[in-house]
Amino acid sequence: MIDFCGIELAHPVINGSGTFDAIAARRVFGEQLVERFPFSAFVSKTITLSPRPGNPAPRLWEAPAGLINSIGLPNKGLSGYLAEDLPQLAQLPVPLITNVMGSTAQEFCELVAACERRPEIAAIELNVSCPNVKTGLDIGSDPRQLEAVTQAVRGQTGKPLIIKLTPNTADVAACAAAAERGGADAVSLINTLRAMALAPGSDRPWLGGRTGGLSGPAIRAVALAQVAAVRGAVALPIIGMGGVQSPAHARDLLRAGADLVAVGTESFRDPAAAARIAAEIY
Amino acid sequence: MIDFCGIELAHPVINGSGTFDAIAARRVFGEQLVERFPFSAFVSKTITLSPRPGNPAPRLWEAPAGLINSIGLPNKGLSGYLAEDLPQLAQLPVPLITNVMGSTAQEFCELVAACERRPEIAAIELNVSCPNVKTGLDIGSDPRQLEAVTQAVRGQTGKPLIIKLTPNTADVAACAAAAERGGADAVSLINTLRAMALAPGSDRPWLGGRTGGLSGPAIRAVALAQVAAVRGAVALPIIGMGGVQSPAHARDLLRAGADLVAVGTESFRDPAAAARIAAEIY
Amino acid sequence: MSFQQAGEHTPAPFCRRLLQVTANEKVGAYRLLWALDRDAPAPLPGQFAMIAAAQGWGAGVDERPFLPRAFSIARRREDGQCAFLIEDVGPGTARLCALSPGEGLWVLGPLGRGFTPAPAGRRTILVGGGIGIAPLMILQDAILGAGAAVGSGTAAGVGVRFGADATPGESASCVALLGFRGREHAHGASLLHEPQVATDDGSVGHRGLVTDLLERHLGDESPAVVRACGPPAMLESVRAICERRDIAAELALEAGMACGYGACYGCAVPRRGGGYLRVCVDGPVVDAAELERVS
Amino acid sequence: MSFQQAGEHTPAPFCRRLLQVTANEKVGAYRLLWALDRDAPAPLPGQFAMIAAAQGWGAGVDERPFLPRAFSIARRREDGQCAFLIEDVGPGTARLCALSPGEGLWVLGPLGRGFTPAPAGRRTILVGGGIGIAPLMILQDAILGAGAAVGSGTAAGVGVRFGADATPGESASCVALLGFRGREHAHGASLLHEPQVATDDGSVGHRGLVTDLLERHLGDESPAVVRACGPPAMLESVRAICERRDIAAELALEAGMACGYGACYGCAVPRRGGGYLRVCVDGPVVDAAELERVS
Ligand SMILES: Cc1cc2nc3c(=O)[nH]c(=O)nc-3n(C[C@H](O)[C@H](O)[C@H](O)COP(=O)(O)OP(=O)(O)OC[C@H]3O[C@@H](n4cnc5c(N)ncnc54)[C@H](O)[C@@H]3O)c2cc1C
Ligand SMILES: Cc1cc2nc3c(=O)[nH]c(=O)nc-3n(C[C@H](O)[C@H](O)[C@H](O)COP(=O)(O)OP(=O)(O)OC[C@H]3O[C@@H](n4cnc5c(N)ncnc54)[C@H](O)[C@@H]3O)c2cc1C
Ligand SMILES: Cc1cc2nc3c(=O)[nH]c(=O)nc-3n(C[C@H](O)[C@H](O)[C@H](O)COP(=O)(O)O)c2cc1C
Ligand SMILES: Cc1cc2nc3c(=O)[nH]c(=O)nc-3n(C[C@H](O)[C@H](O)[C@H](O)COP(=O)(O)O)c2cc1C
Ligand code: FES
Ligand code: FES
Repeated sequence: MIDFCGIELAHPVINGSGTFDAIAARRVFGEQLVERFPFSAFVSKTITLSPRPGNPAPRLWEAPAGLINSIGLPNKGLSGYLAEDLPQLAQLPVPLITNVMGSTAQEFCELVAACERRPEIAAIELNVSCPNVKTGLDIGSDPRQLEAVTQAVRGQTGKPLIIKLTPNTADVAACAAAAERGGADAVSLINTLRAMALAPGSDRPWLGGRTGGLSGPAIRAVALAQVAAVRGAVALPIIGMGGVQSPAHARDLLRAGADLVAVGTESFRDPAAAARIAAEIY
Repeated sequence: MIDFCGIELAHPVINGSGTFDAIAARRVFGEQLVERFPFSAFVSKTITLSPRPGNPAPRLWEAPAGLINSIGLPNKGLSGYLAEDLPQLAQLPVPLITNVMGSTAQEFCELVAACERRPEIAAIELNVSCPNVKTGLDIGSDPRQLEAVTQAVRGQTGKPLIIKLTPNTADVAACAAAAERGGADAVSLINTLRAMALAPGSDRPWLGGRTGGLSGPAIRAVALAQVAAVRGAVALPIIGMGGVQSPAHARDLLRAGADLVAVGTESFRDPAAAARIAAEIY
Repeated sequence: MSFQQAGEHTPAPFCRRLLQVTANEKVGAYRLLWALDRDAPAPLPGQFAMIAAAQGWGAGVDERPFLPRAFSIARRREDGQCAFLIEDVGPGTARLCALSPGEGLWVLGPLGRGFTPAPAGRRTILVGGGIGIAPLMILQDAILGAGAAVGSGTAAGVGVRFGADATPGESASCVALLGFRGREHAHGASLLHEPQVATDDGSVGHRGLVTDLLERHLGDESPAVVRACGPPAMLESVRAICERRDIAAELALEAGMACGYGACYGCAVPRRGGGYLRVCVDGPVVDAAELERVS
Repeated sequence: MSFQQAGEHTPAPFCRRLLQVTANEKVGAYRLLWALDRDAPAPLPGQFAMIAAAQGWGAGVDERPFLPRAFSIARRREDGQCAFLIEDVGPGTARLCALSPGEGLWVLGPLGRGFTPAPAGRRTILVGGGIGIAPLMILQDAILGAGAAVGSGTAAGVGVRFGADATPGESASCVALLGFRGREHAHGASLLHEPQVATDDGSVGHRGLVTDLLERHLGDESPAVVRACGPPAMLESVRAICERRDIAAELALEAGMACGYGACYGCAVPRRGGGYLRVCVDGPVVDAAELERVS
């Protein structure tokens, strides 16, 4: 058993937000999914205050050893999530981490306050890779903003608070330190790298959302560098992710300083990838 | 013929700094290299004021669809370069761009002033992916510092001045705009992404220099996004690079806003890659 | 006895399986790739699998493929032999088309929602374009097989779940209308029973669109339902025709997919009335009424 | 007539070439991969090539290999057939070991600096460890062939440039000392002429290190030079032995390489007196005196 911010986990492998839909997977794979649930905790996809349909198609582009996605955070909105999804996710045999995103500190507080009231939710992860409406940059890329948001949210919850850092920044260690100062209980990284593809033979972006995020093996070495940098700067538990495909990759992240490891894109290639990785992680 | 900052180039494909040693290649391939020189301009590897031996071995790690290098800028230093290399590079059939790096504005100025005096040098590229001694961050990742350095250097030369931006920043477009304000004639991007690998089965970094830079196909989609972002922010000519392997990749960068394209890692797989790409670029 | 519920699906084992390729047959412009999949549950016609070669997946153009690729289960025998019909259009399909018997194949599935049987007394008109004939092969196998089914839970001789509760001997009628680019592709027609063919260049069958054949068939005969798969323009045309004539149609859609089981939200297509459906879990077979248009 | 200059090299064509694999022979733990390379200039013994499979390069463990790999040219015939001796130690060598005749191979080379002939009147002692025997094969071919050379510019029957100016009939003497892990690897000894073998486990020949054999040979006989290739610990041991006895030695080094032609500065090894040399252009064969130690 692993203790992560006071939550007991059977092994150190969880999922990356937005890369596994346990409700859809249960429909597809039936009760096997629950019986052989691959992750030691389940992270929901990002929830926003209002429902979002997501970005127009196409939403995917296959890159060398990776994937660019521009999904656009489709979700039912906070109340839809709480009413429809949460009861189903509560049936999973593992603790639930709800990932939320706002475009202001105010919105983040509202989301977190609502999660605070639901006992089914074991921990809350903030996705701060959201553009600041004024600057267009990720809120999470500026240590000052990030500290302020974390601090504001911290007041709303006693549950473990995880900040999912953005990798699109000059100094991820400084951002992690800001999250720590703001009162976070843990940080997770890396989210996808800002990337783009053009439609073959044209000068139009391929993705309906124009730009997207790069994930998968292509970013693994960047993830390792960022996790090591963050470990050098903060004492907080770290959830490391980015391109993990095998037990060896997971161990590398743990050795670089992560406490848990998340599997994202590799689950697309094999839904049971995380179980395979967890089984051989030590 | 292409006009790049007043320099005439036969086609839009040049090399990335530090990825082709024309002097060594001439020894290896003989006069064929000169007769069939693949690049329309030759960019030197980065030159510093004092000689540098480079980093301890190992310096390379192969990543999925890419390469991590931690070469450490070995070079003969400014005076060694001017005395020994420049006469040989001047024999190449294309214009010469000299890439320099300092750790202060003062050092940059000294390097650029020396280049200004040599007619063999057609243009000067500043590598600003060098850690600021105080912050540890790349000088080029902070728009204010970058503008100041560019401005200082601008006073030293009438030759075309190219700023090679760092990709390890939250806002590459803001950095490009800072270079433009500082008086740059062009920008080039992307340099390598900060990355790391552990020695198999250990918790020691594999690379002698601990961290390194990721290049090759793995970063192509990041390069495209950054080039498009910079094109949206400045009117300067852009040299685009990152994972170019084929004419299609080069065209993508041109369509995203680049004026020239540089080939780096792909030259390692085939020394004549750039010639192949240039031949079919339109 | 009732047909299975519309939109029902066979649950997939929760793990990709390593199968062996047993044959790779050239059929004109296509390849029919056979693999032995003994342990998998019988698919519904229209369900698909995510597949990848066990070796050599990732060394094609642009260092691709990386992700598995979606393919309709095109044929299935009771012994577990299943076939995929593949057209080489890029690095993934190129690698699959080059597989030899004995090589390994990763397969996840059966996935998605399949076709539903026509209500009693209605003909099924199959409309296929190009590689879109793949799911119609297994659907036709099931419809023709269902007529002789004896309550085994699978259509007789065919390892497919479909209309298995139909009264034994009650023969379902079905016509296949197939459109191809030209002669090379039209060889695919040999994979269906008594098809009617159209080609763009007139080299085989009717010169023109497969929807010309469809209009002709809908013109005068008995009540029918339509089951279609093909390129978007063809499907849109089928959809519009059936909407105009108020004929129930099911369309098997395509979309770029990363996962095939609802995890990535990458396979979105616009749903009538707003929002998106995920082709992998809400489809690939959808009721034409769910779409405003196919694009 | 004089021998070629120390450190001379054959210039390589400025482009990688697509060759065809002509044979892939199993030799114990190794593979001897033959390809036809008609247009390339004859290599010097000790030169290497950067090679990559034309298909399936990039789909191994960790989505590798990506870059080409360095291999000694191990054998070369006058008709342009050349051989690489390969040990499967990772994704690149695994793919190369699996190549079949007819498959394509990208080759860049010959690259680097080769061995130099021994001065007149000196024996050459070849010391090889494991896969390090590869460059000694072609070196021995050249030395033995050189004895019969008739000024053709290449050693007779062997498509190699080496000591070709030696007086015809003047026979060069050469002994090959080879060390292996065990029996499986010791099969490699069959690739050299009259080798003396040591194995770690004593399963073949002397039980112990190849350097034991070297010390024995240096003990009592006529003046010699040493030419060695093998794992770093062995090379360091050879270097130290030769330094102590003041015997000229050339060592063929290895280092991780991205390019093989001096472009990446990745293949650095420390040079005696400070700084680094690039194995690909300053080596792979270096005078032992250039190194403080091999690590
Ligand atoms: C449910 C379903 C069932 C299917 N059934 C079959 C079947 O039975 N038989 C069959 O042959 N095919 C079938 N397909 C289509 C098949 O999945 C695709 O042809 C296949 O994925 C193509 O892969 P590729 O690597 O060969 O080519 P890719 O190059 O990946 O795809 C070809 C097309 O994708 C786009 N594209 C190009 N580059 C990229 C990139 N880097 N990233 C993303 N998109 C890109 C372009 O539009 C291009 O034309 C089905 C698809 C679905 C969704
Ligand atoms: C001049 C020269 C001549 C050579 N001649 C021969 C020859 O004749 N025959 C022969 O068999 N070999 C020869 N080699 C060695 C050969 O080049 C290597 O064995 C080969 O490159 C290994 O590639 P791989 O993909 O199989 O294994 P890799 O996994 O690439 O390499 C194996 C070793 O590299 C390290 N490594 C592991 N992962 C990585 C990574 N991701 N990036 C970088 N390093 C990693 C580890 O130390 C591992 O043990 C020669 C090398 C040189 C430099
Ligand atoms: C299709 C897709 C959707 C994602 N959606 C989210 C999301 O909703 N919220 C979030 O915080 N991260 C999201 N991510 C990022 C992943 O959680 C993870 O940080 C990233 O993919 C790196 O891990 P990987 O390389 O293992 O995929 C998404 C990634 C992918 C590929
Ligand atoms: C081995 C290696 C050495 C490099 N050295 C330098 C350098 O000295 N100065 C510099 O500005 N960029 C250097 N770069 C960065 C390249 O010029 C280029 O920006 C980067 O590799 C991306 O292009 P690519 O993906 O085509 O290689 C180096 C890259 C590599 C791989
Ligand atoms: S393919 Fe991933 S959700 Fe449909
Ligand atoms: S391998 Fe690139 S410089 Fe030697």
